[in-house]
Amino acid sequence: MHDTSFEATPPTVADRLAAEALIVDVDGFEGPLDLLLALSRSQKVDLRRISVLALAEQYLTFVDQAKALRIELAADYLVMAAWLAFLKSRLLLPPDPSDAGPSAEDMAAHLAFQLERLAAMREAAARLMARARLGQDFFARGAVEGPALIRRVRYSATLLDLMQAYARLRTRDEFRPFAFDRQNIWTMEQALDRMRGMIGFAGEWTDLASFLPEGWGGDSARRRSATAATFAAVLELARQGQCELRQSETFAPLSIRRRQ
Amino acid sequence: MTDTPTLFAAPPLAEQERMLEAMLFAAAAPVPLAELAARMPEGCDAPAALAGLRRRYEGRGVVLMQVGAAWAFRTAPDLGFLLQRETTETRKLSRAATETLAIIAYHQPVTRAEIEEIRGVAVSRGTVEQLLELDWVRFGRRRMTPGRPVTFVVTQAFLDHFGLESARDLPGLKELRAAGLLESRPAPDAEGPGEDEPGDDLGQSEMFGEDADAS
Amino acid sequence: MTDTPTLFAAPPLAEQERMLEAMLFAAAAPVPLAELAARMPEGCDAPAALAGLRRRYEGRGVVLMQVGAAWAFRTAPDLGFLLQRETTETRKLSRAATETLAIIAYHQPVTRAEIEEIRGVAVSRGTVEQLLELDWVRFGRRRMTPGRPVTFVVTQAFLDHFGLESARDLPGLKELRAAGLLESRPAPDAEGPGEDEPGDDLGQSEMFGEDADAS
Repeated sequence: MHDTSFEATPPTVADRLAAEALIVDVDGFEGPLDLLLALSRSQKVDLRRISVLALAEQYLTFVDQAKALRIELAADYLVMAAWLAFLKSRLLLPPDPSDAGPSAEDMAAHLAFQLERLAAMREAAARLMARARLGQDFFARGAVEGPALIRRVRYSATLLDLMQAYARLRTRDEFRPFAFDRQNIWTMEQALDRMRGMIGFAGEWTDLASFLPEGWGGDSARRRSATAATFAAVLELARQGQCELRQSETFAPLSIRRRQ
Repeated sequence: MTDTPTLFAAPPLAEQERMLEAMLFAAAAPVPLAELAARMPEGCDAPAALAGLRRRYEGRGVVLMQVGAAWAFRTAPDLGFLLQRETTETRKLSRAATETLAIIAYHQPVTRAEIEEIRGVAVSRGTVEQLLELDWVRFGRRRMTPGRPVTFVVTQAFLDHFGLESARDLPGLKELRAAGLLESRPAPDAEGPGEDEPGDDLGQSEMFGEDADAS
Repeated sequence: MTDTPTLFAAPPLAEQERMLEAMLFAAAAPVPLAELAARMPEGCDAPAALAGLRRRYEGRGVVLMQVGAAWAFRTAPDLGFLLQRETTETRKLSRAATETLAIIAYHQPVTRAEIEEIRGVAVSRGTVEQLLELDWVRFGRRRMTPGRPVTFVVTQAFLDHFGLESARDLPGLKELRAAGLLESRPAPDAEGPGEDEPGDDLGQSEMFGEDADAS
């Protein structure tokens, strides 16, 4: 233990222990105000009648002891110490009539108010937490039954939306970068795809022309392309053994049927 | 009440009812009678208290019900309407649905393959289903071509919703352009069926005449 | 009952109580009075029916409680011992959190700077976050002072959790106000231990005037 050389009467062992207990516990305090509140409890009086002068002395002693024990105190503890030292000197000196600032009594009263308010809030917090609480002492309905939310969605579309959508579709090609347009060409791949799906239905001899894709039977260029592609596709299917092909004479209609 | 001597007197029946009331209220699921009895102080008569509690709630907005060997509070069946909340949300029709609907309106009767050809992308199942559900389109007659594909046509509800007397009232491309809805010049080959009038005989006029057998 | 003629006569008050009973029983969270009224048929007098229902449940195992502008059934606090199994273990709040909560409740609307002045230490970020997360406090209106700091107020969930009808029912509120301990008293000296707060009088008293929007 450090044998400190205090000018005052040497403290009793009990006092020393109490002081050390406070200091060792300094981490447990939430700032200087909390510490002051703890110190003020030792005056064992109503907080409203507390002696701020005595409290300031206690606090300064505490800080001195902490220094002696080489305990690092946070800056705000030292700021408070400086302010309390100032307050203490003001309280001890006779008031200076030329001083325009707040009186020492006002400052002391405010500190007492702060301590009282903090103590009151502590007590209020304790009373609040001691109340009967939902989920611990009283309970909500366990089986929630509703309200069942019936959500109805109304889709809205106006005639304008519809027309704009159509216009967008019909004019889409106008905005494409230029490319060789092969829109009247039915490719053999397309025809083969289509025939694969349909050949199963051709149990009887069926005219090849009826297998042309929809919309390709009218315009002659389109019909020609579709016929050629479909014919090529049928040849491919015949080669694979999936269908039979027959033509009664040259230029007669071609008929096909599924291979039994 | 039981005859066995207990350390404390059993609470009065009214108090036992209060206990049951709280336990059944707070429980998430029906509570078995055995469990209710086990949780109550010694000497309680859970069945008697339950019977009393049940009588107390007779005709109220909440009733005490037996569910198998367990008990639960349930809201009175006649008040179910109060527990429903309807919300109506207005949502804009998706672009895919709007386009599909427009194509059906302008080209009806039209097959799925034709819609896909015009849109340039596959038509998702959900899109058509949504339009069917909205009762804006319905199935038309099957096309008499191989595969006999179904066609789609618009409904009377569609006409009502969009304030049209018939699908022929839909403005054509020329009118759309005149109205400033189209800013581009006409494409050389954009003469779709919607442009002037439906080209083929399976056009809209026929379709409206045969509403009755079409669905 | 209202005087305005309605298409159908309003249900009798006993029936209205049944309706409230069902709606409040079915919900876990407090139901706002406005919503109760909206869900009841036209011509009903929800406040009167609520008052009747509350009387009916007085002293029962389940009681009707007012929580701000909303209502809820809750088990009677004295029966908690029967319901321990339903207890949801809540994390113990730190001293800093409970004090901060109490300061917000008793001083609301209150700024962070004011909380710090009262506690004498900085409010850690986590403390406020924890209270926000519990939905016990929320942001109130900004203070119309330089910097326009946000304020904190307590929520309906706070009232519900602590079984309070309104923030006015906080224990000891009257005494604290009478003792002047809820005033925001500026320090007499700018260099005092507390920060010099803009000493406006937007204390709890103002908050009472605007209860309506406080949830």
